[in-house]
Amino acid sequence: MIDEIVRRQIEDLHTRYIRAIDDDRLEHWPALFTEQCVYKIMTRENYDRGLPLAVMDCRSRGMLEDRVTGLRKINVFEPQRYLHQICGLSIDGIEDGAVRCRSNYLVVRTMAEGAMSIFSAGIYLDRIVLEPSGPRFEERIVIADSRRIDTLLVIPL
Amino acid sequence: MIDEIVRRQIEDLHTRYIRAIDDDRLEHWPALFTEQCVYKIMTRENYDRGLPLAVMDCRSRGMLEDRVTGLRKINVFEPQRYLHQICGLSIDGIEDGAVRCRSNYLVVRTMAEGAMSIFSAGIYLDRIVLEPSGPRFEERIVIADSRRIDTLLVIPL
Amino acid sequence: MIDEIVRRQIEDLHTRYIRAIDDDRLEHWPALFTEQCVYKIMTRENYDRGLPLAVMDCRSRGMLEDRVTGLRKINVFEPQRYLHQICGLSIDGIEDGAVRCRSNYLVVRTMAEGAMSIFSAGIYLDRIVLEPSGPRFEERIVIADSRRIDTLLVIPL
Amino acid sequence: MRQYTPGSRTPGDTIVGMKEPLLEWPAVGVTRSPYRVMSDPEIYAQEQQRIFRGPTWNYLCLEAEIPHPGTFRTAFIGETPVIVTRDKEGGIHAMVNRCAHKGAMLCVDPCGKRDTLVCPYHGWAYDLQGKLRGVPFQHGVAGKGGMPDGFDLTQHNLERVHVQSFYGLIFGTFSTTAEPLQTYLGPAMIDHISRVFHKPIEVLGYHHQVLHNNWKLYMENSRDPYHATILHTFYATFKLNRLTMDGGILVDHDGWHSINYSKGATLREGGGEYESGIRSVVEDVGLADPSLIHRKQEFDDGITVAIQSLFPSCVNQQIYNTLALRNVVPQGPLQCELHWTFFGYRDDTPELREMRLKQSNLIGPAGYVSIDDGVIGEYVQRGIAGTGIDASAVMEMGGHEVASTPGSRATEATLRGFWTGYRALMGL
Amino acid sequence: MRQYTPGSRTPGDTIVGMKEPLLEWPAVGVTRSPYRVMSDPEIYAQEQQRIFRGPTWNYLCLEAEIPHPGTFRTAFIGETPVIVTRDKEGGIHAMVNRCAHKGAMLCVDPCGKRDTLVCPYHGWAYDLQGKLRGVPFQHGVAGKGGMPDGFDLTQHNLERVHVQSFYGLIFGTFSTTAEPLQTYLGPAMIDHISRVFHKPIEVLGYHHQVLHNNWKLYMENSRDPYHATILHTFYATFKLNRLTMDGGILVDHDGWHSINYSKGATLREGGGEYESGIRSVVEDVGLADPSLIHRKQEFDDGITVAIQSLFPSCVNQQIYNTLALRNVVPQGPLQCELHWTFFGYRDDTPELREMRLKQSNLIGPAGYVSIDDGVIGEYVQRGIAGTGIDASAVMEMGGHEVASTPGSRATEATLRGFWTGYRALMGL
Amino acid sequence: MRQYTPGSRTPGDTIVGMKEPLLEWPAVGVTRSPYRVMSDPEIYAQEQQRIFRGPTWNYLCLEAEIPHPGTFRTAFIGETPVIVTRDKEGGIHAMVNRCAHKGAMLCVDPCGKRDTLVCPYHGWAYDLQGKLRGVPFQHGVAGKGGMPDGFDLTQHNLERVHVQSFYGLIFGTFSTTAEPLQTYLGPAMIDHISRVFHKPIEVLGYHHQVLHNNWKLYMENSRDPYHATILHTFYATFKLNRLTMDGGILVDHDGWHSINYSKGATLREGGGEYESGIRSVVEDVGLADPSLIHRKQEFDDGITVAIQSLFPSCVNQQIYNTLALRNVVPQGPLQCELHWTFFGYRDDTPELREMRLKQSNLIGPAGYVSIDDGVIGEYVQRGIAGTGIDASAVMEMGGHEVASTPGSRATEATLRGFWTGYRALMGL
Ligand code: FES
Ligand code: FES
Ligand code: FES
Ligand SMILES: [Fe+3]
Ligand SMILES: [Fe+3]
Ligand SMILES: [Fe+3]
Repeated sequence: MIDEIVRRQIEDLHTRYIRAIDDDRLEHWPALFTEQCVYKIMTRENYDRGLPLAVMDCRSRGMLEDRVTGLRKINVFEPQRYLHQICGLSIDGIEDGAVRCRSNYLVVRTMAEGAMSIFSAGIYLDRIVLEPSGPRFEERIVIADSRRIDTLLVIPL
Repeated sequence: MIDEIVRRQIEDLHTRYIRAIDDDRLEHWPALFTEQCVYKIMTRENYDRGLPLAVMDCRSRGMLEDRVTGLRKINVFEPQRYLHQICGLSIDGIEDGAVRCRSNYLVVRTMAEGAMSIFSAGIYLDRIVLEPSGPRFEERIVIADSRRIDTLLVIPL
Repeated sequence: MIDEIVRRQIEDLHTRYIRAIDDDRLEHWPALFTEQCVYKIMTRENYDRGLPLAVMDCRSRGMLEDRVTGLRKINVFEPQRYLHQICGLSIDGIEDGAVRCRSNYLVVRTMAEGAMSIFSAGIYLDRIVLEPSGPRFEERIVIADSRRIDTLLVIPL
Repeated sequence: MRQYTPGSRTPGDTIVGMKEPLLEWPAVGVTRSPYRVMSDPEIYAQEQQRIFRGPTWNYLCLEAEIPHPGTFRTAFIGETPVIVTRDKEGGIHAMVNRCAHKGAMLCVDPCGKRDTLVCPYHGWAYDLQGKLRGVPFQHGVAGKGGMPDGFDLTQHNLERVHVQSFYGLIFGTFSTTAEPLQTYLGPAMIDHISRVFHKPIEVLGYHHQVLHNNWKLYMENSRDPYHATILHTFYATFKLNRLTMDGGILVDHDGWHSINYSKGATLREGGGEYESGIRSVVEDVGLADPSLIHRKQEFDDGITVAIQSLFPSCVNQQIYNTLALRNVVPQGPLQCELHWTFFGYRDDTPELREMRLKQSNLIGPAGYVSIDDGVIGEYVQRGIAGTGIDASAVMEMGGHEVASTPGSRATEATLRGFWTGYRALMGL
Repeated sequence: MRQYTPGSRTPGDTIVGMKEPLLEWPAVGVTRSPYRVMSDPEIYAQEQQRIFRGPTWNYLCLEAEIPHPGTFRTAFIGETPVIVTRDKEGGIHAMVNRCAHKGAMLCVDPCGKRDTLVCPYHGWAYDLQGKLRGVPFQHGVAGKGGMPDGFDLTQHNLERVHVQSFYGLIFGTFSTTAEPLQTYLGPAMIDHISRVFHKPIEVLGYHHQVLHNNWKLYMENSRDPYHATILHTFYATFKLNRLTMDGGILVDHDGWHSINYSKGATLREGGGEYESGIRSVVEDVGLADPSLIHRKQEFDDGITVAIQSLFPSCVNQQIYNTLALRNVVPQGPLQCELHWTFFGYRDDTPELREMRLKQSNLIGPAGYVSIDDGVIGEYVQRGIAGTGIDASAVMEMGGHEVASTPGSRATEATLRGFWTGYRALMGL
Repeated sequence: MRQYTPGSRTPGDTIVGMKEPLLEWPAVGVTRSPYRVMSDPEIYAQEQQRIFRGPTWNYLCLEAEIPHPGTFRTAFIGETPVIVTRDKEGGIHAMVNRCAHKGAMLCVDPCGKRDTLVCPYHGWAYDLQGKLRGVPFQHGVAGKGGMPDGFDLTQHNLERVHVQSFYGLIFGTFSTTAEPLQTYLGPAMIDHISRVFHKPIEVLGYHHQVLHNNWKLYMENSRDPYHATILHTFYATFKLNRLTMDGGILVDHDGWHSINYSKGATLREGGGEYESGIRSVVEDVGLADPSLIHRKQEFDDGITVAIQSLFPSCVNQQIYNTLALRNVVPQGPLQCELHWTFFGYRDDTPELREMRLKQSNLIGPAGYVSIDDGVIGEYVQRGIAGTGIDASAVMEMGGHEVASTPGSRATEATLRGFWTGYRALMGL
């Protein structure tokens, strides 16, 4: 039975995560993960069929940093923001030192000229380690309900 | 004044509820209700005008089980998933042994080929009994803001 | 470090806020603010560019009451409801007696004939004072991600 | 995928510079219907003009919904918004929900009570018969401005819809040359309406369901006896309705209208295909709470399921003890909205009322029976996308005729009847 | 209900194989306008060609928004995306926001600062006048490939928009035969522009509002004196604006443009319909914080509310101390987007600036006055759905003429003027 | 901005009362393409008829996706839904996913295993070759109703799509007069397909990406060597692909198809524009985890990037060790959906499989290289909105010819080839 203090710490980690993305402070996003982390965005279609292809497939904090570099300096895309809604956090156990938990997410994307849309909805499957400096994501698997991506995906979910 | 332990128990019940639906583990959904339960989906239009017609109108756990049977074995519909967002849980009092509470819900529906839409948004009006085995819904009235149902409703909200 | 009791009080204030709006009990909405309050709805576009124009710009509780009068007695608009989703409350410090906090919001608007849409998504930037009678908003700045308003805005966000 | 704009083409589009012919109907006649009629915007615009503004009677609402003087309800005839009112003397009137000045919708609320209909835009005021009664600043201000001499209020009434009420059902038409309502309906339809509406009813609630298919696909579905016991597995599995019960179909007015009925108590075990393993009978499935399908025999004719489909867009249904009217509102070639009005009788016992409400789980957007109809029209709409020019639906079940067959429901005569009416009005 | 695709029909559609005539205008002339012009895609496509690409001057932006060399702003002329730039020498230029190579949009940002305009797709680079300056790999790689001999950069500049700036307002036209801007505007319009823009302004913010109605319904609304004090209950109730004040309307250029003004200090109690119980005056209602409508008399002509409507799609408004330009961007026959530019003067005192911002509660998508206009056009659009071919709006208030009436606002002359311009350009 | 309705116009629209000519192609020929072809609904409807239902071979799916008897997969040819099956004997068949009775879609699931294809609506049952095998109640009930004598099941099979499989790629055509597949492809295309599909592949996953542009804008992009190293900054910056590598383009069948390839090991430092400061090379940027772009040389021809574009709508790509097929499904003039099928070889080592998956970060909707292509077509679609009737894209890079240039990629010959095929089929 995980106590409430840990739960609050994990909720705060989730809040820092959505802040970093929704405020466009993505440079702070990789630090929420451990050095040897996994961050994947998968569609429900591939995930359920056991197909390994991911939409975004990062296997180190460096690859997260490179995603920020790509977004800041490399790729061409229309200016856009995300707004997260998350709920239903459950803490589902401890596994070799990491807390397994999951939650529901919804991302509304807003384009510069004002168009809003439900860009993605699905679940977060997390492994979180409680370091002295606070909790970090050792693994976050994002499973998007829809197999479709509208236009492109450049900001992490 | 309901204490935080009860609140957490009720939050966990809500989380198990959205998991059962969003994960398509609907066979686990009826057990979240008492044997003699009420589960209704009403539109705001009928509810506010005092009209008794509901979109879904279950008056026993058996009728919940039959809804799962219908969905699994009987009805024809396009494959689809729900993703819930809930918030604003308030505990509004005790009434002959049951806790009255309510919350806001939002359901995003995603079709197999990827189309996402806001399928329903509204409130849950609940009566929850705290059994030794944990809390259960004695009554859940879902009041949907919209009078419209897009295409059909086969998965409970 | 703000303790959990205060956090719960602030969460309850947020819940009362969305109830007053989503239940169309707007007459209860001004009382959630202090007499000398600020309530503004700004678009991200103006806010980020340092332009002072707001969509709604109230500088006293009286101006909030006048907004309710306008909605009830003055303006012509299609009947509609809001449904809020909020999450990610963070308490970011104390500032001359007021608690600074913020959260994410999403408002789904439903028209009388049933059309639903994502009407607004963004953040709440709050200054909340803890009065003996409970917490109140001294300031709420709503920053909407989209620069567009669909049709009109008459119900506060 | 919700893509076309209701109202983006007024019928006029198709009059000025109209393409003739819109299509060639297959020579074999009403055993075929070309898929193009389900998607072509040009044809859709023509339907607004020739069917909904033509010599048809369109269901508007129930008298029970406008019980008192001054009460009103809004409705649609095709895409055209309509107001139905009861005036001070109790008379019933209908008019287009469009101000005669500059076109603003007068009533946004679906129902209510009013002394006069006042337009929000410039305040033109109409009485409950749609007659213009007041024009703000008609005489200007301080002798300046205002309407010119000879401005005649009587020339600016709301566009009138002719109404006739029959057993409490209010129908309307734009046409001055339409047959009388009862002639339009015909004797068999009249009998069935009187059967259901012989005593005061009470509305128990509404459903509104958006269908992503052409309005005609729903109307075909509503009068199709063939699909009922195959698509609707619930019917066949729990024996609410099978073709191996006594039942039949009745058509009227050259088949424009139809009734499809069955008698639950007459089921013959065996026979038909139900035991030969078609998917419509699911093995090893039961109801944990069978009280759902307990029924009370309300009508002494023994009919337990009866679907009456009135051209162009109204359905009057009895499924066990559920009674409802369904009205289809077209919203472009690829979408329509189905409005359900669920009712009982004012003298229902509490037990019967509860039974109706419990059985409401059978119908509506979440009904065990009707769920399937919510998507099947969309499946057709998606199936016919990109079809070649000559692709057509086939309707030969029961032969090539359009006639009542009291003893049999293994027929598509009711569909051939729909297309008979459609072709007559559309000139196709 | 967001259904038509801007850009899905290029004007060309209607040239090749165009249906003539698009419609017959009612014989009585501009006291009527057929509702079809508010919804027909064919007519909409024609408007893009004949009005927005025709001999009209279209408001683009303010000089104050491109103050420095290299600053730019994007805008629209009808559906066509446009870039407005200030070059190194301070000259102002406008061009279509479409690369001359394969059509990519050059500037996605609404404003900014650039030395050159570089296309993201293949890197073609244009100077701030829209002249093509560089083509990557023009000469190929290692002597292979590249542009053919005789490829002439000067033949591939961005499509030019002719601009004229007047008191800091930048207008553009595609037409080489358009009258000079000042002739197009006319003396009364010029006077009013100079009245408002006589000293340096400062932009205080923007609003963007999506309206679910044809762009012309908004332009009619903007110049309609009749609705102002009836629809806008706030005006009449709190006496910001009533027809029983001194005021009038001025038209110019055959009525293509208009001004509708009133003088708050001249209100005559009584008179008009305001005391006779029309809904536009709400009894027993007050403001808990009346500071909202405290005003400062800025202009010595005593005018407190003035709405100037410039054909085809620009509005210049003063409501008390709120100053704003509104520009309508058509987005298909059934939708448009209203862009508000709210401003004050650079020399405003802090108190006056605060007053403008507090009064901003009167205007915009949430303004006590303008909220009503956000939906009324949609009510018209929905009211006219499914109309018969001949249905038309009626505009006889103030007679049948198009003329200024300095003493009266009980008139629709300004609307008749709009349709005069529309018919002239559309050949209807 | 998702606005047009797939299926709302069947090709028939454009046959009956068709406007001729749809447009005049610029006299200079394929160095220009008029922007109207990217947005006109009439032209779009014609493409469905003349291109997708015409003498073209359309990629459907991989044999590896229907490995066993009874397995099926759904696909699209243009807007038409199609089912591809493998029958009991292992034969491959394709048919329209539309019931021959009344048009319902037969298979909703994207893939699966079936003995027969049973329609949900009335239970008509088809075998895996699309032949009608059963009609419920064909003989009525108790001797009443049912199909008339002479109803012939063989006349009601599913509409057939002719298929040919080549190296495990299944192509289909509606046309009985289409050339054989290999003639349609041509020798260079055949060589390249055999190069990639010379041994058993394994599907590793799918992407589905909605693009808000006409389908042809994506197909142009896929075969455009010019944009590759300019738009795709990642290519040039990290030297995955530059025009200063050895590489070339090959075209076949008059340029209908093309391949654009480069050899990473042959990069010449300097040369080209890459050092002259075009935006496609970002200074001072590196990868924190460069393992992303470690590659294994799989093919002995030294080619590291190769994009093969097959008319009308299929792309076969190799970018480093990522292998994928892309298929474009048109969804109206302004939208299309891109289906990615990512694969490796069945004999891949675990290390190579991991390398492919890590490199999958380069492609798809979130790929460092392909992100840019997700929006550039939309930028064009928005850039060309409201264009004048004669506006056209310019394609003169590499001259005016359509020919392979093994030594150079500074050319748009591949695009001129696309328009050569388009004009031939569309009669423009
Ligand atoms: S539109 Fe109704 S009064 Fe003017
Ligand atoms: S489209 Fe602009 S450079 Fe090619
Ligand atoms: S539509 Fe397929 S069986 Fe009738
Ligand atoms: Fe049915
Ligand atoms: Fe107004
Ligand atoms: Fe590319």
